Amino acid sequence: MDKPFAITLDVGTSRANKTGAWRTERPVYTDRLSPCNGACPARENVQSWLYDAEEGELGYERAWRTIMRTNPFPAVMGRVCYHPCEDACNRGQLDEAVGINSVERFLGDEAIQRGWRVAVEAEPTGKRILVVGAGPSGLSAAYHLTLLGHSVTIHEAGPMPGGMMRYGIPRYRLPREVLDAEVARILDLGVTLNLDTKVTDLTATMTEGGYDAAFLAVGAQLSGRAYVPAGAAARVLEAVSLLHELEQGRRPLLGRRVAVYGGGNTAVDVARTAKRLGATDALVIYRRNRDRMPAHEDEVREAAEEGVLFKWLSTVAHVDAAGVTVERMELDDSGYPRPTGEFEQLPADSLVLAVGQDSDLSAVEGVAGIEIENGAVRVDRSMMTGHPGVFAGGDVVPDQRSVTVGIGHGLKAAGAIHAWLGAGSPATEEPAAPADFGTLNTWYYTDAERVHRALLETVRRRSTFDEVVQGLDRSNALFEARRCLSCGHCFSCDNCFSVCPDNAVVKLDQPGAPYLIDLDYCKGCGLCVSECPSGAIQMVPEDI
Amino acid sequence: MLKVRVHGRGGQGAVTAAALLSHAAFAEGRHAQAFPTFGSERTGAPVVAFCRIDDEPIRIHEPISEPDALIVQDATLLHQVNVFDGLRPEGYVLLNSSRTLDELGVAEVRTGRRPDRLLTVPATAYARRYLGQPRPNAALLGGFAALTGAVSLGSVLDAIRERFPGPVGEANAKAARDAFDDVAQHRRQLADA
Amino acid sequence: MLSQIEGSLAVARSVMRCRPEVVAAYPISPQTHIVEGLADLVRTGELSPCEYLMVESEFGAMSACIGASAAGARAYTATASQGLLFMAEALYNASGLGLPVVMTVANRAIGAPINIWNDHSDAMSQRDSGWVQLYAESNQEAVDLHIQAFRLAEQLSVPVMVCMDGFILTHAVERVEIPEQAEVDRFLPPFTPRQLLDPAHPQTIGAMVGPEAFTEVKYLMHAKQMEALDQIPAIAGEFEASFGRAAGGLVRGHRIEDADTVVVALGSVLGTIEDVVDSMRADGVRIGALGIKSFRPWPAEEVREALAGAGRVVVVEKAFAVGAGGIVGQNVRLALSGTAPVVFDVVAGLGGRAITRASLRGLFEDVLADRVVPDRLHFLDLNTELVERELDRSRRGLIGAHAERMLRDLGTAGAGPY
Amino acid sequence: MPFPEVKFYQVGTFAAGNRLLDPDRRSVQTRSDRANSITSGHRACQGCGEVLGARYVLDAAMRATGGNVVAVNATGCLEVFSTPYPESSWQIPWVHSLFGNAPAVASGVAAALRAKNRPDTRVVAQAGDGGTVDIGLGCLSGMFERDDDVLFVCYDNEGYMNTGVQRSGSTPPAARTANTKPVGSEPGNVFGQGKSVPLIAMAHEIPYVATATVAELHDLEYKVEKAMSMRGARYLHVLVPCPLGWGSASRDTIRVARLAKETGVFPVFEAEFGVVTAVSRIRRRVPVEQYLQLQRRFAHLFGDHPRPDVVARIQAGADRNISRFGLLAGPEDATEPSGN
Repeated sequence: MDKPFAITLDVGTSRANKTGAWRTERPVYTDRLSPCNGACPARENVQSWLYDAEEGELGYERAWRTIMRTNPFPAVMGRVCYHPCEDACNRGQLDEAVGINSVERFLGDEAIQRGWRVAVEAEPTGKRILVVGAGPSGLSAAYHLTLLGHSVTIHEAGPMPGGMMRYGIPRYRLPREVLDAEVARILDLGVTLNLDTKVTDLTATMTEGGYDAAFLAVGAQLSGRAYVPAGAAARVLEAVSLLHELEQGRRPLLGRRVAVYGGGNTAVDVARTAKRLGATDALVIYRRNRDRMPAHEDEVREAAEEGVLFKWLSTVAHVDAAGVTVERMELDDSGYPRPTGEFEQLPADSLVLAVGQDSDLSAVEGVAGIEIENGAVRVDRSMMTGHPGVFAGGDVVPDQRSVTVGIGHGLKAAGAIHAWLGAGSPATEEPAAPADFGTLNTWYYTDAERVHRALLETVRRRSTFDEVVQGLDRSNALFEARRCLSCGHCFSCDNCFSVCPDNAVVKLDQPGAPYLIDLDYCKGCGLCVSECPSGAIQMVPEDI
Repeated sequence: MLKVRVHGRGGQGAVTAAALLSHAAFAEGRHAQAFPTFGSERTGAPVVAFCRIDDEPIRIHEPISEPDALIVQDATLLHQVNVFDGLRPEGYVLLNSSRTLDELGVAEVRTGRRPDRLLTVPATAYARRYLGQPRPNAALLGGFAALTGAVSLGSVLDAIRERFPGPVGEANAKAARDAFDDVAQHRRQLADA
Repeated sequence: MLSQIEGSLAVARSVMRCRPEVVAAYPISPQTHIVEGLADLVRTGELSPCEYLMVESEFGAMSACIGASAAGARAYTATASQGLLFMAEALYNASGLGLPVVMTVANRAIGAPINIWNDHSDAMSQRDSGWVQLYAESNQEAVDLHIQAFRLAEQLSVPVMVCMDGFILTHAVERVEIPEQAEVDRFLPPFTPRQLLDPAHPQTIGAMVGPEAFTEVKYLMHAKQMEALDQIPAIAGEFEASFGRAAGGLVRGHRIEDADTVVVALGSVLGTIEDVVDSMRADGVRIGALGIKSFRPWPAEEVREALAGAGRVVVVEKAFAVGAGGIVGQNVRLALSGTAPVVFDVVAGLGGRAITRASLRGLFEDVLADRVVPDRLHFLDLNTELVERELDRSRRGLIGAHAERMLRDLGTAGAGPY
Repeated sequence: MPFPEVKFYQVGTFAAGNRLLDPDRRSVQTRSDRANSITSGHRACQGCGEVLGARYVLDAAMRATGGNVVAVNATGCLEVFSTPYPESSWQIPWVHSLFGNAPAVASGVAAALRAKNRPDTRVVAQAGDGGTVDIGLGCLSGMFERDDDVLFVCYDNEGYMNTGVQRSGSTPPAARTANTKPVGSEPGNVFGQGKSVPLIAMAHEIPYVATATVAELHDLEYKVEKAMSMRGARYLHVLVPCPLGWGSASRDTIRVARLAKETGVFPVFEAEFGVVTAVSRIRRRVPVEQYLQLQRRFAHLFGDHPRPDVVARIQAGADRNISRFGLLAGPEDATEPSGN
């Protein structure tokens, strides 16, 4: 058609006009550190495995394997972890945190049920490594070291593996078959476990066994010392030994009225256990108030539901057959408890002391270079003690004491040992910028209330050791996974592709790299950044 | 060339009359040009329309100031506008009225003119008779054919029937025919006198 | 078919024969009978396929034609006077886009004071709108010009205005030959647009053009109108050949061969002028008339050639440029620049004032007797007494040489009718 | 009913799409094969809301009609930045005529298509607020009243931005423009002026009238698709923030539009044959300050000499919208706009 000059044009010809020249800033796709990942002591990539789990059936196994890259205990974690990830979860500021822990448990149970396993793919390194202690930290280290191709032997002083997972956490919170399944999965990788084998002299054991490195993870199995004036015939027990006995099938005599002294999770566990052993009264005595109590709020709440009573702001002044005398305390401005001189008599058949635990460090006493400070072994950033080749983790090093922390130490130490053996370099990646709430555009997330796991009815909780917290089913696990905001990570919502006024976002449809900015046309308006739900794009200045 | 001027009031159909006349002439193979005084006159206001009839093509486009013939649809106009303005000495006048020129008080128009060309005809009465409505156009044209012979009654009747098909046309045709006879007879009387 | 028919209805039938696919119009006297006629023809299905759009204004009417034409439809509208002015913006757009819309302008004066009667102020006000302007001197020619207009418009992709005098022609019942459909179809091929809104071949129509190309676009518009100067006579010739009668063209002379006085005019007044010319010829006066059929494009050469032999040229026109003079007159002067003839500008028939043979003859005789000052604007049949009185009343506002001269003119003009 | 919520718990309803969502439930804009009716290289300002609106609307219309759209464009920013010779950003048939005649030109195109018996080719006319609510209103009303088969889209950026940000009939009260400066006792645009063309359109009882913003893509596309499924005169009024004229950051264009709806300042609703049939409810209601403070055109209401009284009047206007259209309640509670 002989169209008129100038007034009639061919379509799409403006692509010759490269408007990218206007730009002073450019958008760049980026990965920020999701709060959940940042908060996880076990270094799990939570956002990543939730992303996999969002796909449902197709993604569950991939999600589980993502967890297993850092943590060999998904089913256990899904029960006993106090999930700092959920405290950090950005969704908490929107409606309620994503039930990460419950999804993890779902995945862990799926794995056990379906018999998912991991395999050692690394070539054998020929290196022998001694792990002392088959607790969370030791088993975690053993797992990772084995996957790295090393040959690992664990010496465990006790008769069963699991450490605090077994002796510190009652079965109503962690059914033993779950624990056993996940421990077995580690041992099946080829880890040698020697039970009832207490290491008394680490260096000696290493020389005898020809070990190239060792990881000390004996935990904190000794009850903490607390002086309580006790009259004759007073029945006073220690929490740790009590739980140990219980685990070995014995039923310690506690009487009908049990007082527990302490504010940690152990104290609460003991009280709840006492209830299950038939105590009519279970009373937790703590010197500060509930806000300052170290025990996890879920535990305290569940305990209260089960009838456990709490006596706040009280210290035990004296105990005898009649009961416990407590002195009422008050908090000073710094929140530290101060005696008031007011006393009160509480009837009690027994008093259980749960005032902290200490580590049995006899194995390393006198080992050259190893420093011990307030009952803990000093380690450097790579978890290595002052003695080259000897690493330590879990409750024996100065850090928070929790199963999750221990597992994290195991992972970190394994990497460090691997590096120290010259088989790799210690992980030193720059931590990404945090994906805090402000970087998100939460408008785009559909409203969705969290699903909570059901609890066993309290009657049964008072009388049996059945698991209290129930799991998610397939549908609500998927729902919960999909509540994840994928903070700091692109999840291919196509917003950037859609909101670009200059059609300067190219959709690649490739996993991992879904989009590309066409700098020929991008004017740098920043709309893609503002409208990215998960804050996975940022503007960076052009060098002009 | 015959130049006709039609006087009427808005709504009486002066323009239609001029047009019908031109159609009648056209039917006889002659050239005719009918046109109104273009305006926005409203019902009741005095209006004028024109018609030229010739054997040659008509190329001029000016109003008719010296008509050869006048058709006056409404006698009440006589005392409102000078309908006879510019009327040629040998000109024709056909006035719609049941009364005579004398009765209408315009006898002086006869001076210097042929009385048998200056007639009244009760066109409205004929219209009422056949149409039941005071529409004098058809009757006036019938009368005009008789008065001037410029067009034949047949052509007039054809033009009327073409413009108003069906019974209305027939009724108009009857009125035209009666008016034709009326005027023809009237002329003979005056001619004989 | 030969019929005794009102000009407007004849044009409506002629337009129907041209098979427009979209007619958009807004009523304004004296154009109404044309579009009423077309509305009927569309309703009865005699004109089909065709969409008749009752738009909300003349601006809308022309805009709808622009859209229809851009979509490849043959588009037509009609208007007059204020309506044409209300269209003005869209007129320039249609011509700028090169859309072959055809429009009838039933010429009428422009207010204020409001006046519904005929003159050429409306069309003349749009003489530079880029539209071709053809003027009809009779209803027969109006009918024939529309058929030629569509042909010309679509051949050159340029909009064409057919101007016919309001009331004088539109409302006159005359003998007109309305061509048969088959004849018109032979003469006017189907519309093949130069640009088209078509999803199958998308185009961007109506781009914004800056200083770098605007001059060229306008130059090409001008070139197109110059091309029309060749096409118009060619098409008129072809028309005469196939329809057996002459119509249109650029100019038409009447007894100008040996005339030393030639009257130039356009539109329906030509017939009256020719009548006067013939009567004066009968008295031995060497006078002739030149009809301008195409005012845009302006046939400068043809006019120059036609008037070459004349000593006096009297331009009688129905519009003028207030504060300047005659419009056609200025164009004639331009065509004659550097040649002998003296040009007289006479404004006549403003707002429907009748142009009578008597007045015209008086004017021509005065011109022949040198009683008329050349190179100055004259008003035919001006009521000099009245305007003098009015000027007197506001004499304070009239001082200075120009004003004084105007008054002197009135003094002399007082003698004559102009 | 407005765009039905997708119960996909991550971003099903509001974001353009999601890798896990059935492609048909994703926005047209998420498709690699979208029409890109207006493509790269145009001269629109950074973060221009109008070009975004135009691509959203026309791509949706193209999809709804299988690529059978003809566009008519009024004079304005959109036309100027998309077609400076020798380059055009349009990829669909497009024509520009004048400022005030887009509706009539579209009527002509529609008439031509009818005459040519091409019912599958559909006409979309588009103009800014100037070309719609002011200079084009006469033609628009005519197009409505003839019920011509045209979808007319107004991209409302609330002022004459192309000519340097002057007041239009849809400039909101108190807004600063080049000819309503923030001086005098009533700083910015005066109250009680301007008009709602959606309501005027409804008064014509045309088949479909809807409002939308560039912030809710699914809602916008749903309305275009619905409009294209109907015949006759349809009107879509899309709020498109203008970073230049509003003094908002280019990255905030969509955010500002979202707030206009969430404050109630810009009611988003649908009407059929003159009756409101659905409203998009406010999801997270916010006071007008949050909307106003993102725009320098309202800066004079805050700053050193704050005008809480004026802000209160703007809030009152938003509250009127909320109660009039039932923006917080269910659609069935929407009270009829007066005049219908």
